[in-house]
Amino acid sequence: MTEEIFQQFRDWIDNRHEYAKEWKERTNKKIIGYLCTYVPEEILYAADMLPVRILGSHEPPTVTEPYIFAMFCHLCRDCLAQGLKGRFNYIDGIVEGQSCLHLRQTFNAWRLHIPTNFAHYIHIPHGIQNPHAIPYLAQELAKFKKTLEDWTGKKITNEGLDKGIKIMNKNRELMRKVHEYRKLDNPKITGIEAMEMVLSSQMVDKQEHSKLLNKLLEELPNRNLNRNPGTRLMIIGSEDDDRVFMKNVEALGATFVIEEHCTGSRYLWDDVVPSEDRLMAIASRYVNRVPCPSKDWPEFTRIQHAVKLAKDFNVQGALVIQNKFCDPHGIEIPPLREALKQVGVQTYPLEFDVTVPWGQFRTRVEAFLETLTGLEELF
Amino acid sequence: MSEKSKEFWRWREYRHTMPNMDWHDAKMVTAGVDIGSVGSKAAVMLDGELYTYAAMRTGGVSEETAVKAMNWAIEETGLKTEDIHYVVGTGYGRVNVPFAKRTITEIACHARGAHYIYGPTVRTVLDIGGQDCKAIRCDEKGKVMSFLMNDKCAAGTGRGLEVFADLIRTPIEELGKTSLSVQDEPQPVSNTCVIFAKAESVALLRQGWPKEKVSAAYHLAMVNRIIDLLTKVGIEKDFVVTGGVAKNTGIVSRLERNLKLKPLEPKLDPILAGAIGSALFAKALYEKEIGLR
Amino acid sequence: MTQKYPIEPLKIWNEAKQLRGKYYENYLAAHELGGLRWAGGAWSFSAIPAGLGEDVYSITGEPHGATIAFFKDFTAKCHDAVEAAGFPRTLCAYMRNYWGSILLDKYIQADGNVVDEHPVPDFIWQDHICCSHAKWYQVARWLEEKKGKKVPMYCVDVSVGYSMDKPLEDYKINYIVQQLNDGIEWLEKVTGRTYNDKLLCEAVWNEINATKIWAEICTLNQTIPAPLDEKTMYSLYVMGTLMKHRPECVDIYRKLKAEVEDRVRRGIAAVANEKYRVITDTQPPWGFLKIFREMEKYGVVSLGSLYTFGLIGMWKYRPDGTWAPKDLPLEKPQTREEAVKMIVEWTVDRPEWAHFYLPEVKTKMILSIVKQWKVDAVLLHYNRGCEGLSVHIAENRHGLVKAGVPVFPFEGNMGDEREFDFPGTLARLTAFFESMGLKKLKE
Amino acid sequence: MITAGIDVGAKYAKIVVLEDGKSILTRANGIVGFDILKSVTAVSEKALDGTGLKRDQITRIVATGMGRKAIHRTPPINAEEIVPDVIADAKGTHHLISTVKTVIDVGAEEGRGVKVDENGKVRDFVINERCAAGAGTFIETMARALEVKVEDMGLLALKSTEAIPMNAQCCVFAESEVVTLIHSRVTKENISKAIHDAMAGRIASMVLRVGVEKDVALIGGVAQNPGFLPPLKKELNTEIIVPEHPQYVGAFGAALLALEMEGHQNE
Ligand SMILES: Nc1ncnc2c1ncn2[C@@H]1O[C@H](COP(=O)(O)OP(=O)(O)O)[C@@H](O)[C@H]1O
Ligand SMILES: Nc1ncnc2c1ncn2[C@@H]1O[C@H](COP(=O)(O)OP(=O)(O)O)[C@@H](O)[C@H]1O
Ligand code: SF4
Ligand code: SF4
Ligand code: SF4
Repeated sequence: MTEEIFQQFRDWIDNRHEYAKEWKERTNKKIIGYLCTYVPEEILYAADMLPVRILGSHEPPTVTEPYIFAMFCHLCRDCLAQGLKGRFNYIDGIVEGQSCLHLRQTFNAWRLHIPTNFAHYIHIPHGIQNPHAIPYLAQELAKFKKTLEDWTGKKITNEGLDKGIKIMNKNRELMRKVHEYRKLDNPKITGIEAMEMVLSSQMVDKQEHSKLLNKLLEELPNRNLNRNPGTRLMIIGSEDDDRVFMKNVEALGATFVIEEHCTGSRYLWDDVVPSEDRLMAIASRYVNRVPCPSKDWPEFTRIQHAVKLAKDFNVQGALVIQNKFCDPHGIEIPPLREALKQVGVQTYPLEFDVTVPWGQFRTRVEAFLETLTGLEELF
Repeated sequence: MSEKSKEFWRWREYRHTMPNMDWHDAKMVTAGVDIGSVGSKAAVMLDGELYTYAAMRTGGVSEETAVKAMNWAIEETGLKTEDIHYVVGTGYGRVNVPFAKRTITEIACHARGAHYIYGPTVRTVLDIGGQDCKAIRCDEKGKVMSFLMNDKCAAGTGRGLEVFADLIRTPIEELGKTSLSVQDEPQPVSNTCVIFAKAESVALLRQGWPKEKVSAAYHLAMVNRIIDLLTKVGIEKDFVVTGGVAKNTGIVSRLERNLKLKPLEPKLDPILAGAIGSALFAKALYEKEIGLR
Repeated sequence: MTQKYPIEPLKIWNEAKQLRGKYYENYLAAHELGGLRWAGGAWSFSAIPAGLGEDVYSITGEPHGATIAFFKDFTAKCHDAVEAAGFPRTLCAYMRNYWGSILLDKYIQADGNVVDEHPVPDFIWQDHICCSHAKWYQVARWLEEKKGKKVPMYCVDVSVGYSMDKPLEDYKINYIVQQLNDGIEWLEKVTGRTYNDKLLCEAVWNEINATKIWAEICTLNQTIPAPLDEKTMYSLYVMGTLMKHRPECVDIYRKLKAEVEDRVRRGIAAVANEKYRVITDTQPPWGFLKIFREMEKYGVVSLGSLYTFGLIGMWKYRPDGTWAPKDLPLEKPQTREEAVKMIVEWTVDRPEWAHFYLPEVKTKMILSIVKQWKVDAVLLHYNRGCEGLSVHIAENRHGLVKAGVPVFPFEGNMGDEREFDFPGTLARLTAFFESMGLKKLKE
Repeated sequence: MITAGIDVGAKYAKIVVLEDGKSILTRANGIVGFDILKSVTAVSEKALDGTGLKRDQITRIVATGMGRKAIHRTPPINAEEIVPDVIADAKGTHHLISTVKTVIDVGAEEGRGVKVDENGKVRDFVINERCAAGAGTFIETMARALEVKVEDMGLLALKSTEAIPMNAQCCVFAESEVVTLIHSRVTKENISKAIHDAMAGRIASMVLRVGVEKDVALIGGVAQNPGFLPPLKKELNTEIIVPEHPQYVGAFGAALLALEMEGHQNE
């Protein structure tokens, strides 16, 4: 049963486009593609639409060369490539919540070169540590809401917003509960499974996803993975959906017990705290959530959060990955590694590209594992 | 073979057995096989002392090379593979050593091998092999503390030197010496890419630079890249160089000059560090197996 | 070969050079002069700290990063230090230059003189629109802290967007205004000084004037032959990046404008054999400005760029569709409220901010320059050192090609010479000129 | 009138001798060694050998290619003029295929994409920068790792049964990846295809920067490699014409330009 649930997550990812097309057929509702997790999906659910995250396919993206200079990160190029290749031709619109320049470029290229009916850019504030950010964002969200209403001709009601908030909160809460099982000495789910759970939640109807999560939570207490967990690893960095890498590393005798990035725990860590002013409530969630580094200043709050995760999940070592050319995350690598070192967590840096050269990486990861735990008794 | 088709990059293969040692006297016979992308090395140790070894070029099929290197190492010693208690494979082709019981990365093995070759004062090991270059920090037992490998660009490796040796028609063993014969160091070639560094060298040769000078420029560029890597991991004394390129004096003496730090002199062939390290791990693993640890 | 046009060196050159040198010295000597010093970006609202007193000196990161880039040996050391500290080499090159000098604990002045000890600022005052802006100083602060020096930092989020055809909504302007108001209180707190609103009003008015005059100077380059070339402009626009709010800046730009007007009147050219007019885009590879000399050998003059025009200069579209210097506000501000609002409204129209959001705006502005400045071709620097100014650059290329403008794109890096292939680029550039029918002029 | 074009490439020198811009009297190629002048002289002697032609019967020589400067107004060749590769490429290809709009030239160390107008003039162009993985050398390096002759690489690729993605884009790391593939018992045919696919991807993404407009032609030495064309077509999603003797097109274009220049001079 548990295996079937994880198989379902995998199938959803592998067949994300088929799923979406079928969903649309079935419900006759609109689908919105979004690029960054700063897009408040609550409002899209409130508008009775299905938000799906646009992610790459890890094929070398030759088609983007005319639109994006190759010094921008592979994720932003790979995402655009999906659009240019028509793989998202079913979406009714695209929305971006301001994060890094890289994805902004993808958004603009998409808007200019790929036929879509609706394109909206939300100027999510960068100064999330200043007190004016929340009211400002609430106004930006009001504008977003109005643009949606004008487009569909349908009002987004308070009830709708409540529904949206509930759907999102529920899904995040359930996934956090699953994460509790990763804290165990012998975790009940592997890193790749956790990644597939989170990734699939960004691709399908959250209500359907939550149903499955409920089942999973019933099953998990009785699950026995029958595998030696090996070294407890953490993975930190830019967006990461490289399932091949995760699988390969875990096969070397390790388990990813937690990750800090936006296809992992960062996506589900914070909830909307309901209040009368719904948009203020949503705005607070996006300003106060575990931030993307591009917004995290003057204090390094994300680093503090990563350190806390490392302790709570009892990690032995961390892989710090950087998507090549990703500036916001790249800038923080030394302070991050130092902060982890101070709490006794060793780190190893790896630079990711659209595909990872596993041959080269394997030796490094294996050697890192050896330095952490592997060879102690042989000296 | 005509001068024209002579392959200057082909470094000499060799084997050696220590005199005055007899494997029959040993309690533990262990071996390490290091299948690198360019060179394959096998070493057999008796109770943790180097007994016999071989170094040869890696062929098209790693399994065959592994068998060949091992057989060559034990040739004429009377030792048979079955007599070896434990074999550890390492290097790029470590999973392709059919008779190895376990694999360990070349990073751990080089550190441990360096510890054996150079003694317990070693803290920084620089391994320059065929296709990569590793900077390793280790403790007094030869255990890895941290390490870094060169990324993306293969410039600054043994393979690049082989390409270059062919280009200037100088046997690889003499390449380093040739590069040291110039009076003043020229500007390094600017391109760090192996392919373009070669193209740039061609351009310099066409401008009439003597090959010694071009060679110096090429070596210097490599050394600069290696130093970049070393500073990232942080250099601490004592510093040593292992891997095949440790035999290239053009690289080692420039490292010494530019780092203002003298690497220790090897007491044994430094290309063997990986194989020796894995043979030592093999010993520890065997001890564990028979309950000695 | 006889020259087509008369040339003359700029009279103001030395004065400008001295002013710039002085600026670097003052920053270094700020404490001896009894004053304060702060660090921040070239785009930060530098008029605001001016209200702390006349003895506040600043250093701005981008021009400082460029100065470093100009001296290749020092740059190389900076980059090595930054990489050794574990930062990726793909980050903003100016930022890496700046961090590098902190790590090396060295300070390089405009003339290349290197002194020991990187002067620690009393506070950091920055704004944030590019991913690297606030992060730059956050890390700078972290690096100082590791050396035991705590530097307070304030940073204004200006990432509210830009609209081409209608002004920004009030709540966006207000968001910035509120942050600046808080900033003033913060400045009082960290410096212990009382804030002087009169000085603020002066500084705001200076900045508005300086940035408008710069745009007017750029407009004079519409003349054939061009009185200024881009290489010269680099040395002059820098005042605007360092001290746009100061009276010296207004003063020197006034003088410069008068001189350039005079050159126009007398037909003095920047390049004697001007035959072909180009503009560039984004910062040049600073270590390789000699590329402009190579261009002159083909009779090519570079008139500037959206970057040199629009980083400091303030522009607006006129109702007739022409791109022209922005009109001054009706009168000088009298109160803190007026001053803060005025500087925010003035600044959000900065052309170099607009293109962060909409590639169409940048393309439109470049096309206006092409038309109004009678430009024959555009050289696009695909700058690996600055993601901020090369964002959307491929789209701009598209737009220009579509409009029938010849474009020469080249890859490089404004501050990391390892990423600029001079001979290769030169070979391609001359191929480009030759394909445009130009020939190397006989010497 | 007899004119000639010499294309002094990174690896090969190519010479074409042309009568009245119509008939090719002779043509030859040869490796460029350290001494460019000597190598090119040898190639031109080879070209003239047996034709009875002498240097002084050739009215004008135009040189192109990376090493063109070495023979510019330098005896014994004394090329009167030099032009950049892209101009010669455009001219030569346009003459052979009058409908051509995009020319892709892949040589030993450089790949180029050239947009051509209806008169054979360059409208726009792009040249690969900094990484050697988008040129002939790439395949040569891989051929060595596979222990196969370069000329056979393409045919091998055509016999592949499976598409295998290659990660490493760099020549040298690709070489080690090839070794890994060999070790995992992937057939030489499939590896060879992977190599050609990777290179086609690189060239395609470069050419896409200037845009692809039909008709598209592929020239340069690598155009003789039959394994390269199919993946390039696929990547660019277009038909591609390979003219006869693609390696000589640049030299041919230079010879045509020589004739044109003569014409202008006599006017
Ligand atoms: N006698 C020698 N003199 C100089 N260089 C040598 C010599 N022998 C080997 N090398 C260099 O060493 C390299 C191989 O080193 P090795 O450590 O075996 O690499 P790997 O283990 O990565 O295959 C060759 O590429 C060559 O450059
Ligand atoms: N028959 C062939 N099969 C495969 N590759 C070939 C063939 N002929 C030439 N090449 C490749 O073409 C390249 C040389 O092309 P060329 O256009 O002459 O280059 P350049 O002008 O740079 O010297 C070499 O890399 C060579 O490997
Ligand atoms: S990986 Fe980095 S640069 Fe790329 S989209 Fe994510 S945050 Fe932006
Ligand atoms: S990347 Fe460019 S815009 Fe961003 S901080 Fe650096 S120089 Fe400024
Ligand atoms: S530049 Fe050269 S060594 Fe570097 S990645 Fe490219 S082919 Fe490899």
